[in-house]
This record gives sequence, C-alpha cells and structure tokens, in this order.
Amino acid sequence: MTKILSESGNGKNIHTVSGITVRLCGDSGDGMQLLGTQLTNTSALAGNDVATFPDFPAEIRAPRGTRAGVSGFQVQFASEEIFTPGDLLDALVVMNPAAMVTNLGDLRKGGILIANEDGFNDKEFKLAKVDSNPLEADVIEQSYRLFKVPMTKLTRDAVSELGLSNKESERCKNFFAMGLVYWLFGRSLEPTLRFIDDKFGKKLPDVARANAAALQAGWSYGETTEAFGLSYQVEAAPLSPGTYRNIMGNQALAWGLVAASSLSGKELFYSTYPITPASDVLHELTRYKNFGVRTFQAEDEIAACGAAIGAAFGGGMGVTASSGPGIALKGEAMGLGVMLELPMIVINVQRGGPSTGLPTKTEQSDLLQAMFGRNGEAPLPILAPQSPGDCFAIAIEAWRIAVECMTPVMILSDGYIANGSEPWKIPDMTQHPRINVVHPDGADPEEPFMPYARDENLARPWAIPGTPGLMHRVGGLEKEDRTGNISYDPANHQHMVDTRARKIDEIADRIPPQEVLGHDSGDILIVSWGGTYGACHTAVRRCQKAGISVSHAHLRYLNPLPSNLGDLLSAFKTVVVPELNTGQLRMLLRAKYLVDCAGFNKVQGKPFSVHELIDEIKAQAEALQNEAVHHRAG
Amino acid sequence: MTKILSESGNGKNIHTVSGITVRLCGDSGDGMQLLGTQLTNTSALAGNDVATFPDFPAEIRAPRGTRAGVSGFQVQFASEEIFTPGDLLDALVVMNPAAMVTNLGDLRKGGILIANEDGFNDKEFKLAKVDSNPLEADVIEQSYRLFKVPMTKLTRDAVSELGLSNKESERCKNFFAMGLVYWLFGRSLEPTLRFIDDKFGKKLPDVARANAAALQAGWSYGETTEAFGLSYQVEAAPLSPGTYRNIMGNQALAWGLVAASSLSGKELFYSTYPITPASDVLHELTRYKNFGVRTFQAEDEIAACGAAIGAAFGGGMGVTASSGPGIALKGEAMGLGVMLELPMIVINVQRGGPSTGLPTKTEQSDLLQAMFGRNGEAPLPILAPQSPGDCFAIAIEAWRIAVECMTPVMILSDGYIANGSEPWKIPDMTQHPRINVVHPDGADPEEPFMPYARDENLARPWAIPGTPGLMHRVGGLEKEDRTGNISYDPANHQHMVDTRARKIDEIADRIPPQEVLGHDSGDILIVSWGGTYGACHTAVRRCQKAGISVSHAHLRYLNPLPSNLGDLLSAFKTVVVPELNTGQLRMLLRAKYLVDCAGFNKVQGKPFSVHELIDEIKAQAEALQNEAVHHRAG
Amino acid sequence: MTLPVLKAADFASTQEVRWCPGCGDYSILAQMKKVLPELGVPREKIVFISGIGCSSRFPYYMNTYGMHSIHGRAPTFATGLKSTRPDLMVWVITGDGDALSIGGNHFIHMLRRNLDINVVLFNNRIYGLTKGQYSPTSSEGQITKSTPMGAIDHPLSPLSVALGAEATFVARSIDAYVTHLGETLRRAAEHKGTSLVEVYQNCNVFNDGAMAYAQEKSQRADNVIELEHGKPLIFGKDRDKGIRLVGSHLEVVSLADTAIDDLLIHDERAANPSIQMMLARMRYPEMPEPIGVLRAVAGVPTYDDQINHQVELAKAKHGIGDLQALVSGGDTWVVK
Amino acid sequence: MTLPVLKAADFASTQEVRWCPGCGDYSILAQMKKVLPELGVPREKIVFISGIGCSSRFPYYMNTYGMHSIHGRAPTFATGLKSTRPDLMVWVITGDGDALSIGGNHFIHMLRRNLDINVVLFNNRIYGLTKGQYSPTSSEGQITKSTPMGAIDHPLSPLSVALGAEATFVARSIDAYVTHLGETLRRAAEHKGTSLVEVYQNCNVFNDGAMAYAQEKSQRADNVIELEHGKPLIFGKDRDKGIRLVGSHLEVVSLADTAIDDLLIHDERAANPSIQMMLARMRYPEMPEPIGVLRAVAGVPTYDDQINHQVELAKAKHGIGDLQALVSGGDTWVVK
Ligand SMILES: Cc1ncc(C[n+]2csc(CCOP(=O)(O)OP(=O)(O)O)c2C)c(N)n1
Ligand SMILES: Cc1ncc(C[n+]2csc(CCOP(=O)(O)OP(=O)(O)O)c2C)c(N)n1
Ligand code: SF4
Ligand code: SF4
Ligand SMILES: [Mg+2]
Ligand SMILES: [Mg+2]
Repeated sequence: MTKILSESGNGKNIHTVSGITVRLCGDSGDGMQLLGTQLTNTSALAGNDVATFPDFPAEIRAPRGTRAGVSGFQVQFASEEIFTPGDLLDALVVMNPAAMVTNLGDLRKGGILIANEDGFNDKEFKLAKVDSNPLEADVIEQSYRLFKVPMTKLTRDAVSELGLSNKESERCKNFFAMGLVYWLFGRSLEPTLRFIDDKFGKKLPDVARANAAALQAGWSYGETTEAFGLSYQVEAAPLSPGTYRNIMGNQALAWGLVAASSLSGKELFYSTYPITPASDVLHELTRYKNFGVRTFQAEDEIAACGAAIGAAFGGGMGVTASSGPGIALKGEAMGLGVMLELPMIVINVQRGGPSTGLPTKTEQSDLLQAMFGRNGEAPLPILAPQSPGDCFAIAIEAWRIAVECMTPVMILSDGYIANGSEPWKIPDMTQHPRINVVHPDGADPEEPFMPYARDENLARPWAIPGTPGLMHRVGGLEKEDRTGNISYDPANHQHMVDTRARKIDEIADRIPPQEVLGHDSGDILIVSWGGTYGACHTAVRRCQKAGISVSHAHLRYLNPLPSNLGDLLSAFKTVVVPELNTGQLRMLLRAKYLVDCAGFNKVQGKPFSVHELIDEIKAQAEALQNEAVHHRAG
Repeated sequence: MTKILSESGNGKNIHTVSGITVRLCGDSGDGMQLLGTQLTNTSALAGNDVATFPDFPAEIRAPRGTRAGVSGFQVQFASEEIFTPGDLLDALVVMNPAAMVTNLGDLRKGGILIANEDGFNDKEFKLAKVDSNPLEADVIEQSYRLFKVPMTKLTRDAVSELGLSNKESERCKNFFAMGLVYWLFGRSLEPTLRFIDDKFGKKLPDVARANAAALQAGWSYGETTEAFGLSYQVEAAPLSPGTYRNIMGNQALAWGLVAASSLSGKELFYSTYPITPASDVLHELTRYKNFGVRTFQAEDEIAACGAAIGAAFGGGMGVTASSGPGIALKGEAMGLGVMLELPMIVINVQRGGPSTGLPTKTEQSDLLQAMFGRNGEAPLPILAPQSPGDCFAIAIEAWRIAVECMTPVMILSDGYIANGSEPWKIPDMTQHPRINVVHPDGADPEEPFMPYARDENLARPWAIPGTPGLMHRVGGLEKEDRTGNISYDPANHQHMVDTRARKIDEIADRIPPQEVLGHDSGDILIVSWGGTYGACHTAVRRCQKAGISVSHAHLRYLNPLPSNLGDLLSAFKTVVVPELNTGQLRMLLRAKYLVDCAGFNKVQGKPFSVHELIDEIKAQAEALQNEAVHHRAG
Repeated sequence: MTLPVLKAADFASTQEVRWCPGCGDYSILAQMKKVLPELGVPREKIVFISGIGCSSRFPYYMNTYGMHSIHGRAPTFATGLKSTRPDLMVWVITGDGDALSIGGNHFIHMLRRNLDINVVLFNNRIYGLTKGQYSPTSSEGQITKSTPMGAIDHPLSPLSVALGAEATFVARSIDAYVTHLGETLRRAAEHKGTSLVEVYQNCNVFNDGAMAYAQEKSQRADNVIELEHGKPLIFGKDRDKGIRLVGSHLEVVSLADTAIDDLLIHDERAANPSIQMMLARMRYPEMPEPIGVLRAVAGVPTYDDQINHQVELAKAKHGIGDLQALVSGGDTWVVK
Repeated sequence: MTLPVLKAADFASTQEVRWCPGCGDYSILAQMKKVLPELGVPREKIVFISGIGCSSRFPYYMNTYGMHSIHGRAPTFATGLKSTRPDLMVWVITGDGDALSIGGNHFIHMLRRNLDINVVLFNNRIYGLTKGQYSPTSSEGQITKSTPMGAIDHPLSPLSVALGAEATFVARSIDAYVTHLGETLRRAAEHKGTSLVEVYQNCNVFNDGAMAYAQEKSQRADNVIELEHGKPLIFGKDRDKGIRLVGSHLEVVSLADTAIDDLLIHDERAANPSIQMMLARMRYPEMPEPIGVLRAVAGVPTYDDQINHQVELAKAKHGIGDLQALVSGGDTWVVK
C-alpha cells in the first residue's frame, strides 16, 4: 500500500494505492498456494507488476493445525515496477491460529488482518500451542484492522444446495477467502472462474460449482456486509509495452531450455534425479516431448550427469539438474565433462545447506561448490539468473556458451527464484538470435582428425559418432594437445591445464560488460548475484532517491567475471556484497581484485528484506560520512 | 656431489663428497624400484640423510622397452641435512635405450652415466623409437663420464653355476647393477644381502643365491676392472641424535593413524576404496589387525565415507582415504559429517587432475575442493604433511583436532609425499601426549540429554549407543541448538551456521603460531604447503646464504590458518606462493588478508626442482631491487 | 539385575510424528514399537539408521539411538557401525527409491556381506517426499509427475534383487496387515545376518491404493499368499487355491482338483534360492503375491563376526599390537 | 552403394596396446576385432564406452568412437548416448570392480531398462589397475593386497545379479576359448536389449590362474558346460556327464546310468529365469560352470525404443512443438 494515490471512487469507498503486499496463510491442507497463485495471476492480468514468495513446510502434509504445518503465499502487486514480493504486509489472511501466530510479526502496524473465525477454537489453540484465542488479545484490535469472518460457516451455507458432504463443502473455504480478498483489492473474478471451470468443470462438475459459489459468496460478503467499508484499487503498472504473462522461475528455466534447443536445432536430453526445489523443472519439461525433449529420471545424480554427458557425446543437448547435495555427487562426472570438453548444462537450484539442510528454504551457499567442487583444476563457466523470468534468458545464454566453448556450464538458481513468479514479457522467438552449432563432417581424408585442435574460442571440434572418418576416443586421463591421445608429458599437462583455464577466462571478453544501476563511481557499490537482485535493486533505488551515493552491480556471470568489474569495484569507496551465505562471492572478489569488500550476510533460509538492505546501506553511508568528518577533523 | 670434501683415501682413489643424487632407470620389469629402495635403505643405515622420488608408469606393465614403460627411482643421500631427492643428477644408471633418452636431460654435465650395454640393441632401439644407438652419439662421451657395462652377460656369467634358466639369470641383472652402484658410492652390501635372504632365502633359495651372486659380481666389477678409477664416499649426516629408520609417506600416515588410535584408546576403523596413490595406506593398515585396526574395503568411496561416519557414531575412530576423484564422490557424505559433528579423518592423497588426470603423478590441486567441495556452508579443518615422515605427526594431530572439536578433519597428502621416503627419527611413544576422549555416561537422569550442547571448544558431546539415558537422533537436516531436534527456524539456522564456522575458526587459537625460516620480516616471504616443503626450504636456505632477504613459512594447517599469518604476510615486501596448481592457496591468502601474493605455479605432474625456485626467488629479489632503484631515481 | 520391562510407549520419542494422515508409515511405526519390547534388547542398545524419504523420518520417532542420514546411503553407515559395534542391534529403514534407486549398490553389497542387521524397506512404489515421481518399483506405464505418458522402465522387485545378491533373509509384509507385519519384523530381528523385510506401504497422497489388492482385507486373501515354512502354499478366501511347481514354473491350482500333497511346500531354509526366486516373481494380477518369510538361511557367516574374528585371530597370533615396537621395528640406525 | 568390407585390422586404432604381456584382455580385443566386421555395422556407427580399470582401456584400441569414462559409470554415459542416438551400436566395456563394486547400481538399472546395448564384463576376480586388491567376485578367503588374512565378503555372481535385475540377455565366455568367445560376442551384438557377456579373463600378474580350471584347455571340458539352446546339458572330456533337474535343484549325472532324455534341456528363451538362475549358481569345483548364452529373451521393449516412441507419440498427438506458441500460451495480457 506503498502510497495512497486517491481516495474513494464513484460512490463507493475505494482507495487507489500504488501497491499492496498481502500474505495468505493457513494449514498446508487449506489450499493457500492455489489461492496465492490465483491472486497473482489475476493481478498480473489486471496489468499490475507482481512478485511472489510461496513458503511451505518441508513435510508433504505436516500435522494439521500446527505451527510447522502452516503454508503461506506472499504476493505484492503494484502499479509501479517492483522487484520483490514486499517486506511488511499490508494485509494478512489467516485461516487458523497457527497461521496467525507464525505470521503476525510481518504485518505492518495498522495493516489488515482477516481471520477465518471458525478456525479459531480450542482444538486449534491446542494444536497451535497457544493458551488463549490470539484474536482476542487487546493488542490486536489496537494494532491492526481486524476482520473476523466465519468463513467455514459462510462457505457451507453458500454451497449447501449443491449436495456436497460437510467435508467437501468446507474444502471450498479457500475460494470464499479468495472472493473476499478479490473484493477487497478490486480484482476480477473472471480468471479464477475460468480456472475453476478448466480444472474441475469436466471431471468434477459439483466441485466446480461449489468452488465458484464459494468464490462469489466471498466477494458478495465484502460487497454487502460493509464490514470492511473500504476497498483498494491498484492500477496497471507502466511496464514496457508488449504481451505479458506470469511466469515462475523453474518454469522459465524449463522453457529457456526448450528455447535453446529450438534455437540451436539440437534436441534436449534432460537427465535428472528428483530433488527439492529442482524437481519441477523435470515435471515441466517432461510435458514437452513433442518438442523433441527427452527426460530421463536416472537412478541417481551421478547417472543423471553421466547420461547428459553421453547425450552430448552423441551430439545432443545434455542438461542435468539438482540441488546442493545432488550437485556434490555430480562433482566427479562434471570433472570428466571438463576434461572431455563437451557442451552440457548443470543446473543447481540451491537450497539451505549444509547436508540435507533446509530443503524447502532458499540460500546462495553453493557458489564455491560450483567453482571448486571437483578434483584438480577444473574450471567451468557459472551463470546465475536474477529473477524468475530471467531464468529463461540464462538458460539460453548458458547453452550458447556451452557450445561456443565446448564446456559444461553451471547455472545457479535458488529456491526463491524457482518458486517465485513475476510478469514476463513474452519474447518474439522468431527474432531471437540463433545458436550456431557446427559438427565437423570429416571432409578431409588427407589430414588425420584432431579431436583436440582448437578454434578461436579455444573450443575443440564437436565431432559426433556416425561421422565417417572422425572416429576418435576421449577420456578422463590427461590428453595430448590436438591429438587427444593419452599423454603423461609434463609440458603437455601444463599446456592443457592452462588452455582449459584460458578457454573459460576468455569468455569474459565476449560477454557484456557489467552494468550498473546508478553512477559508475561514488561512495557505495552494492554487488549482488542471483535471487537477491530484486531486494538489492529496490533498496538501492530507494536509497538513491534518499540522496545516498550508492550504485548497484548485479552479476549474472559469476565465472568468468565481467572484464570491467575490477575497475568498477575500485571506483567506489565502499563495496558491499550482500549474500545469503557467509560471503562466498565476496571471497572471490577479494581474491581476484584485492578490494576490501564488506559482506552483508544472512543465512536463515529466507531472502533479504528490502528494509534490512536499506538499513545496511544507510549504515555504510553514515560510516563513510563519519570517516570523512574524522578525516577533515584529523 | 654437492661439494667434494676430500679426494682419494687410503691408497684407493676415493672422493669424499657431501652428497650424491642418483637415478636408476630401466624397464618396468627391470626391478628399478627395488634397486632404489635398497640403495636408499643402505644409505640411510650408513647414516646419510636421504630423500627419494620413485616415478613409475601408470600401466601395470607398460609395454617392454618403450619410453612409456620406463620406471625410475631417484635418491639423494648426503652428509648434510637434505630436504629433496635432488634436482640434477650426479649419476644416472640406464638399463635400456628408452630409459636413457627419457632421463638423460636431468644428468648434470660431467655426470656419471652407467649403461647396461646389453640392453642397447636394434630391437630395443626400435621399441624406444630411436634411430641409432644413443650411446654412440659423440656428444655423450663429450658431456658425461660414460661407462658401458655388459650387465646382462656379466650377470649370466656370475650365476651360471647355479643352474638357473637363462631368463631367470637375466632377471638378476638389477642386483648386478646394484652391486656396481654400491661399489661406486662405497655402500655396504650387508643390508641388501640380509634383504635377499629374508625375501627369498626360505622360499626360493636358488633365486636368493643368484641375486647375492649378482650383487657381489657387480661390486667386484667396480673394484677390479678399474674402469671407473674413482669411487665416492658420503659420510654420515649430522642428524639430531636418536634412533632412525627410513620411512615412506603412506607408511608414516598409516602408522600415525595406528598411533593416534593407541594414544586415544580408540580402535581404528579404516574404510576406503582402492585408488592410486592412496591404496598403500590400506595395504599397510590391514596388516595391523592385532592393533585393533579394522580395514573395510567398501564398494565405493561414498560407502567408505559413510561407514567411517557410522563407526564414529558408534564411538570408533573412523578414517577414510582416497585421491581426488574419490574425494569428489565423498563430498555429500562429508557434508553430513559436518552436520552430525562427529570426529572423522578424511585423507586425500592428491594426484594430477582434473578427472582421472595423471593418476601416478603428483599435484596439489585439491585444496579448494577440500575447502569447498560440499554443498552449503560446511567448513572443516584441513592439515597437510610437509614430508613423508611428517605424515605420522599430522595423522595424530588430525585425530586430536577431530575429537577435540567433534568434526571431520581433512588431511591433504600427495603422490610425491606418499611414495617418497626419508630418514625418520623414531619417537618415544610412551612420552607422547595422549589424546583425551570423553564419552558422556548419562549420569544425570534429571536433565534431558542435549546432544547439541557445546563445550569450550564448541564441541558437542560424543554420546555413543549403548549409553543408557542418552538416546538421541542425529541427521542431515538443520538442527536446533542444544536439543538437536529438526529446526526450520531462521534465527536458529543462522546461529548454527555461524557456530559451526566459529568452531573451526577458533581452532586457530589453539594451534602453534606459524613458524618462519629466517627473519620474520624482510623482502621476500615464500609461503608454501604440503609436499613442496623440501624444495622450498632448500631453495630459501641457499638464497639466504647467497645474501637474499628471503624467509620461508611452510603451512601445515590450511584451515584455519595460523592466527599470526596475516601479520607475517604484511611484514614482507613480496609474498610468493609456490604451488603445484594454478594458485589455490594463493587465492585463499589474497581473499583473507588482501595481500598481493604472487603465485609461482607448476602443473606438470612433477615436484618443484630446487633450482627453479631459486631462480624465482632471485628474480623476485632483482625485481625488488630494480623497483627500489626506480623509486630512488623517481 | 533384571531388565525393566518396557512397553511400546517407551519406544516413542518426544518428536511429533509428521507423516500425512492416513499414511501407511504409521502402522509400521506402531508395529515396530510393539515388537521391540518383546525382544528384550535395551533401548540404548538399538540404533535406527535411515536414508532420506518420508519413510526415512522413522528414526526420529523412536526413543533409541538414531541417524537420519543421506539419500540411499543408510546401509553404509550401518556397515561401519555394526562392524565396529557388533553389540548393538542395528535397523536400517529405507524406501523404494532410497534402497533401490540411488542406494541400489549399497543395498546389494550390504546383503552380500550379510552383516547382522535388519532392513525394513517401505515400498510405496513412488517417491513420497519429493512429491510423486515414479520409483524403481513403480509399474510399467504408471502415470506420475515425472512420467505423464507412463513409466517405461521395467520395475525391479526388491525381493528378486535381494535373492540375486545372495541375501540370507528375505521377507515381505503389508502395512495394514498388522499381526503379520509384527510377526515378520520379529522374525527379521531374530535372524542372524542381514534381514530384508519389504513392506507394502500405502502412500495415500501420491499413490493411493496402488497395492490395495494386497492391503485391503477384502481383497487380500485372494491376491496374497502367506508363506509358512514347511507348509503347502494355499490361499484364497476359502483357502481353496494352491500353488504347484510344474517343471520350472509355478502355477495356481484349485484344491477342488488338486491334492494338497501335490502343492509346493514352502522351504525358507533351502540353500538354493531358485524356488524362492520363483515365488518372488509371482506378481498380481497373474498370481497371488507371497508374503512372509521367503528365505531364512542360518549359518552363513556375518561380516561383523568375521571382521572382528580376524582381529581376534591376529591378536592371538601376533600378540596385541605394541606401538613402540611397530615404529621401532625393521632396519634402524643410531645417530649419536 | 555397397559398404566396404572391413577386416579385423581395420578396427585397430593407432594406439599402442598397453596391457601386461600375457593378459587375457588381448584375446578379448582380438575377438572383438574379428567379430565386428562380420556384423556389417560401419565403424563410425560404433561406440565403445568403458569405466576405469585395465579392461577399460579397451576403447583406445578400437578404431571406432570411444569414451574412457570414470570408474563404474560407463552404463550412465551409454544410457544417455543410446537414448538419444538409437542409430548407434553401443558397447560397454567394464571390469568386475568397475561393474559390480562402484558401478553396481548403474549396472542393475541399465539391465532393467533394457537399453539396446552390449556389455562385456571382463571378470578377472581382482582389481588389476590398482594392483591387486580383492573384488566383489574374488573368492571367499582369497589372499590379496587388501585381504592378507583372506577376503570375508561373500562373492557376487555377475550372472545372478543380472538375472535378479531382469536382464534379457545373459551370457558367459572365456578369454582363452576364442571361438566360443567370438560366437558369444556375436550373439550379444545381435540381441535387441541389454546383452551382458561375462568373460573369464586371466590377470596373469595379480590373480594368475584363478580360473585356470575353465581357461586351460586340458581342464575346461570337465569343469565347464557349454550351453546350447534346445540341447541337453552334456559335458566332460568324453561327453559322458550331464546335468539333471531334480525337484528344485540341479545335479551332475553320469551318462552311463542316465538317459540323455532325462537331462535338462537348455532353454535360453524361458521368460521365467528360475532355471537360468540355477545354472548361474553352478560353481566350480562342486559343479561345472556354464558358458554360452544362459538367457536371451526377445520382445521385451527397450528403453531407447520407448523413450523415442513417446516423443513420436507426443508429436503425433500434439503436433511438433511450436516455441512461440509455448511461450505465448496461457493467460496473457497486453501492455500498450
Ligand atoms: C542426494 C539426494 N538426491 C535426491 C534427494 C531428494 N529425495 C529425497 S527422498 C527422495 C525419494 C524418496 O522416495 P522413497 O525412497 O521411495 O521414500 P518415500 O518418500 O516414498 O518414503 C528423493 C529423490 C535427496 N534428498 N538427496
Ligand atoms: C572414483 C574412483 N575410485 C577408484 C579408482 C581407482 N580404480 C581404478 S580401476 C579400479 C578397479 C579396477 O578393477 P576392475 O574393474 O576389476 O578392472 P581391472 O583392472 O581388473 O580390469 C579402481 C579401484 C578410480 N579410478 N576412480
Ligand atoms: S507423501 Fe505418501 S509416503 Fe509420504 S508421508 Fe504422505 S502419505 Fe506417507
Ligand atoms: S594387471 Fe592384470 S588385468 Fe591388468 S593388464 Fe596386467 S594382467 Fe591384465
Ligand atoms: Mg517410496
Ligand atoms: Mg578386475
């Protein structure tokens, strides 16, 4: 509700605001993720900029009613460009006491608290481990705009004519809540009605009707009871012209791979072993068999990586994905990929570590594993998407680099990006630059084939089985320059180690220089990577508006680093590297550029909030000022 | 032959020299490793300081007579303290043309070249891919002191009376060569005769007699033919008083583990999967079952690591070892070890990488894998022995830290250390500090047991199954402080990540400060780790004698780094980090201390030679001088 | 001193059980808690080790020692533990994905080594924890999240794999058939050597009813055959059908026209597992599926016994190792 | 256009062969080079993929495409390759350690998926390349570098494991028995589905003569039985002994007092592998060991066929994917 832009409209009491951050929480079984997704899509269709943050328990069905069982979905929709799902909540919907006590802390003072009154009873208090009804606490009424709605009962009433069982009726209460939320924020019911019809219309017409009725009942409740008095409106955001859709990170990654496949004329072989939060890429890709996509659910991560390399040896587009622990297992095979110099993409959708860690939470703590998690000197390029939609572009770029340099490429996504969503401008793929792939055809019978000869990118030829005259053998032992035969020669080993390193380093000459938000010199530079983009961007923009000399460089290329980065770092008095780890990028920057970067680190399974970054930037600005004063005084 | 100390002796023509570097090379089947080991032991028994470098082909039996099939053994023995097997050779023994052409480059001008003339014939020239007899090249006679000896024939003659087959007779020719070498360097035949008797005396008395005869014949050949004219003598080295034995790196590692087991009163469970160059530790340890050592050859490296953790959970001393590719496979399980906070040792006997790489060659390229080759923030202590004998102490120290801090500890050895040998002063183990291990006994029935409570080292209690009242569950999910229950709480995760890191970092307060060879400030500091110790030490000492302001800090603790290291680095104008990789320790030092360390790197599967390090130090000294001049001039 | 008599409740840890309501895992947990007190092993002498998966949460719920390890590797931790601590009773808890997909190799090697441990494989024919991908035991053609057009891998039978790996104890039971399950767990615990118990476990969220033919009481009698050592193979609601060995294969016969004496007599102790292999391959709907103990061969040395035996032998032969003698042995010289 | 007729020598690469003189690997290489030209597959359509071990050096010596991969993982590379390039003839070359120790899981899963590839497992019952540690096929009690007091693991039989994993083609041959080896490789190549050929291979450096009873011509006839489909099981230097099925086990009989008609007739095509399993378990010295094709079952769908079939089906059903339509589909809105 960042700003109230106008109050009331045609007779009704409607505030037009620039943005709303709302979180919907209930028990895992209450359908909160569905509710959130619908609200997001509807808002996106209304032309808002949106950003989401789903947050659900690790358990498939955590015990009902408990704090551990709470499932939440946060969405920010706005009439201006936004980059995060928001920090403090303008509105919080809670279906039970557990949801309330675990989420209330994020509701801003004066925010709207909507509670399903029917979910607040002794049984639930016990499950949630609260002594008394938290809704009754004086402080609640004083601090928030509380609306207690008997949703379960009202839903039951609304669908009573449809002959559903009690249990089935109650199941619809999330749609009632949805209707009410839609009314509150002036959302159209249309897209959700369409969704209900698509999903249940044919198979379960009764359920479809009940859900629709509940949705409408919720809306009417808001419209008629006047309990709320006031509703809100968020105008369309001034996004750049084009056709948009809402997209989730893992979906965008999957689509990007399909696109890269199409752009390069290579069929995609996606080989993986399920693991949270990467599995959805598999679920998505396996639906695109008609694009020539073959998905292979291997027996483990090692097999998945091996199969991707096998496919690449045959001339296919080999892609393998996992999360931290699974990537650890792939290390040896990735090293072989480096030695064989075959194109391949390895995706790590990072989660909280170490070990099994916090599987459903986000973290950025696998960067150094990506850099160094293999024996010997085995460098490979590393890219990181900065937002859900960016996954699409990163996948294509990774594939381009992989074939251009004949190398495995690593993509570091994370749980926050993977499950988050944002509006995405649909690209015109017919205009997209194609990816050029050449397989030598063995024309020259005079010259013996040199599988480890190199082109201007230091890439070796991608000669594939089936090509007469180019039969050759590859392997993990060090190989002789050009011929690829096994070689134990000391000078050759040095040459090959150096060449493999140089091949990756020189990519820096062919990627775009690092862009900066703000001036390219000044007091403070924020350097970030991956999923923290939105929060850092927003914080820097706000601080810039507040007059602080701060700029933002967000890295999408982590290895090699952009060639202008060193100069950039030294053009600022203070460099701060915020990361959801203990300082991994920071270490790489310090080592490479000898710049005394400060870290701003958080390892809590949660993304940064904008305000904690703003606080940090302000603190750094103040420190600089004090220093300056001190200097002048000194 | 560093220095000729005195010439001639009692009537015979004997030069006393301060040291000799000799390399014995022949076909893999020629028994060169045996010859080398015997010469080493004999020299050690003569009181010399010795250092060795065996170098053999990757193949079990590489094709006979070929260059790839050459097996070599280099040994330096000296009357002063030495730290490497020597750079340039004073003497080279070659049994065939392949051995000659692949090794001649390392023989110093004027050095002794002894060739088995009978091994130089057309068949052998073809196998070695040489056009003509390399012994006949004019340049040979001009550059070296060449002795052509028909060893095969002379051996056959020497043993002719024993009724062996021709083939069997010829097999003894390495003992003939040995005898000749022994004469040349004034070595006693005694130890080798004893060895022959021990090894063959009972089982193959004919072979024993033949070998002894060949040995004696070789000696007599030197003594009687006067072809050589001159022989050499190397006096005993002034080692510190004590009883000595010769020891190889892998052997010392194995013994160190047995010692740690005994010192801590814990039985050793050594769980591994064979891999070069780590396997010999298994071969050694499996012989010590009467020390309570259990060795487990697992189905793979993951199982080996898992089993070690399982043993640790039960209160045993779990140790697992491998080399680079196998360590890559252990990453996930090591991460669990970090999370479970159980003591364990993981040994990496490094070899040439990446991937299968150069399995029989040495390299230091797994340091960053050791640091970061796991998902999430999973720090663990890393130690590296500096020489074969030091493996013994490092193993004990690793175990001490593992139990003191309840953490997996990594040891980084390498192929050079593993197969190299040196004289080792036998410690008095009765005087060795014991390693204190406490298992809580569950005495207090009032207080619930807290498996993740911590002591002053931040270590948690090592409560083991079988203890009544202390039943608890551990696992890879993040766990709650103190209770160890699963916890998804953000603040708890931050606390646990920080605490695990702090636990490792604070070890720095309890290890000895970094020692320096030379002044602790000055122009140049050489910072090295692992197997390059000897070469760096020797080079620095020589440069110091030559008046260069250079000091040497050799790290045995790589994580955490000694607490005084930062100050040390900044006390020198130039810091050079020589490594057999592309700059891994250097990266860590730059990141941590922001000191512009220079790298001196070699990735050739070979150790540094002393002279290349001296050249580098001299170049750095010169650069500093030029700079200074420039400065004064500027 | 007599041991205190424990009850099922004494084996419950303080941790809240977090499986989906209705999950078959609950029943297995209940039976385990029921059986353990009957074995007379003190709680502190028992260790549960699991991999990752819904089923692998099991150790948290037992008031014994426990380790929730990493995916597929539980056998490795158990091997290290049991080899060094043969005094402990070690249970491995695993799922169909954990044991047969990522963990297949450790599974085989654990069985062939014949450590004296007990393995309970919760087979729900699906990946539960990762929300519904097919597993190595999913049926051909099964539609799951990762196989929208149907699985194309030919499924593995845990029992066949185990028999192929020379397992000495192989059994199967069913979550919902609690008396049988309890008894089978007890048999497994009593076997010396690696005991494998496959339990048909319903994942009511992602694969509900996949084994209803065996789980539901109404269908069970016709679709499942209970093996008992030395007894003829009879099944059916009216116990009117049997299994006969004809040449090299098994067939279902009606007792109306076949004498009981002609039926196959179950021999769980047969050293040669060929017939047990035939039983393991009986699959619904063509054949009734066997439950109970298929194989229980006594007297095969266990790995833990042997590894410790070699240590004892070595001590007896060479004397208990003397560290000082070790380091001082061989060729030495003295520097004064 | 007729294909050029190739000879064995055309299949030799330029690389020097680097096995120990006398190693059994040479003979396998020779037979492979001899058999391949007879199959009429052009060299460029053939790929050899190996793991790590002495045996795994094999691809370097073949003038085809090849990959010397990492230890135990050859099946995984082969799976990715064959799934995407069903037009290629793919051979996996592996050792007893490579396939059954570190690679055991991939081995099983490759077999159950039944990719149309051929696997040659060089079984020398030892780790050759790492210089002589025991392997999963080493005998109990075997003294090796890592088992100075004798191995205590119960050995695995590659054939039993394969049968337990539902393999469709399982065979065994012997390095020194070259005609038989050549013929067996040919049979493997011709089978559609994963063909496993175990080859007894002498490691004359670290395990010399371990299988001399089968390798040496003088002993072979009495210790080995050559299986032929549809033929009775007869062996012995004088072909005077046979194998009979008695109840659920096999026994050696003398033809002096048993009629040929009473002998077991080998049926490599039996869908039910029980008898094949019994054959796989015949071990020297108690029994003659079977060589030849134990199992060859046709008609089981291959993974490569199926994965590609689903792609074709999807294309037929939904039309060839349209990238622009994909990204533009679903709920969209326009910003002007
Ligand atoms: C190395 C690794 N890979 C993948 C995963 C993700 N994962 C966790 S459990 C599981 C499979 C679970 O299936 P199953 O073993 O059948 O157990 P269930 O949940 O059905 O009881 C997978 C793929 C993981 N945790 N670690
Ligand atoms: C990950 C990994 N672990 C271990 C090794 C070492 N290694 C190479 S080959 C081998 C075993 C070889 O035995 P086998 O497969 O039987 O082949 P053989 O040499 O007998 O032909 C081992 C343990 C390795 N190269 N990589
Ligand atoms: S997902 Fe399935 S197996 Fe897992 S707890 Fe729920 S019902 Fe049980
Ligand atoms: S070690 Fe054995 S298997 Fe390896 S090449 Fe030599 S003889 Fe053959
Ligand atoms: Mg399962
Ligand atoms: Mg082998």
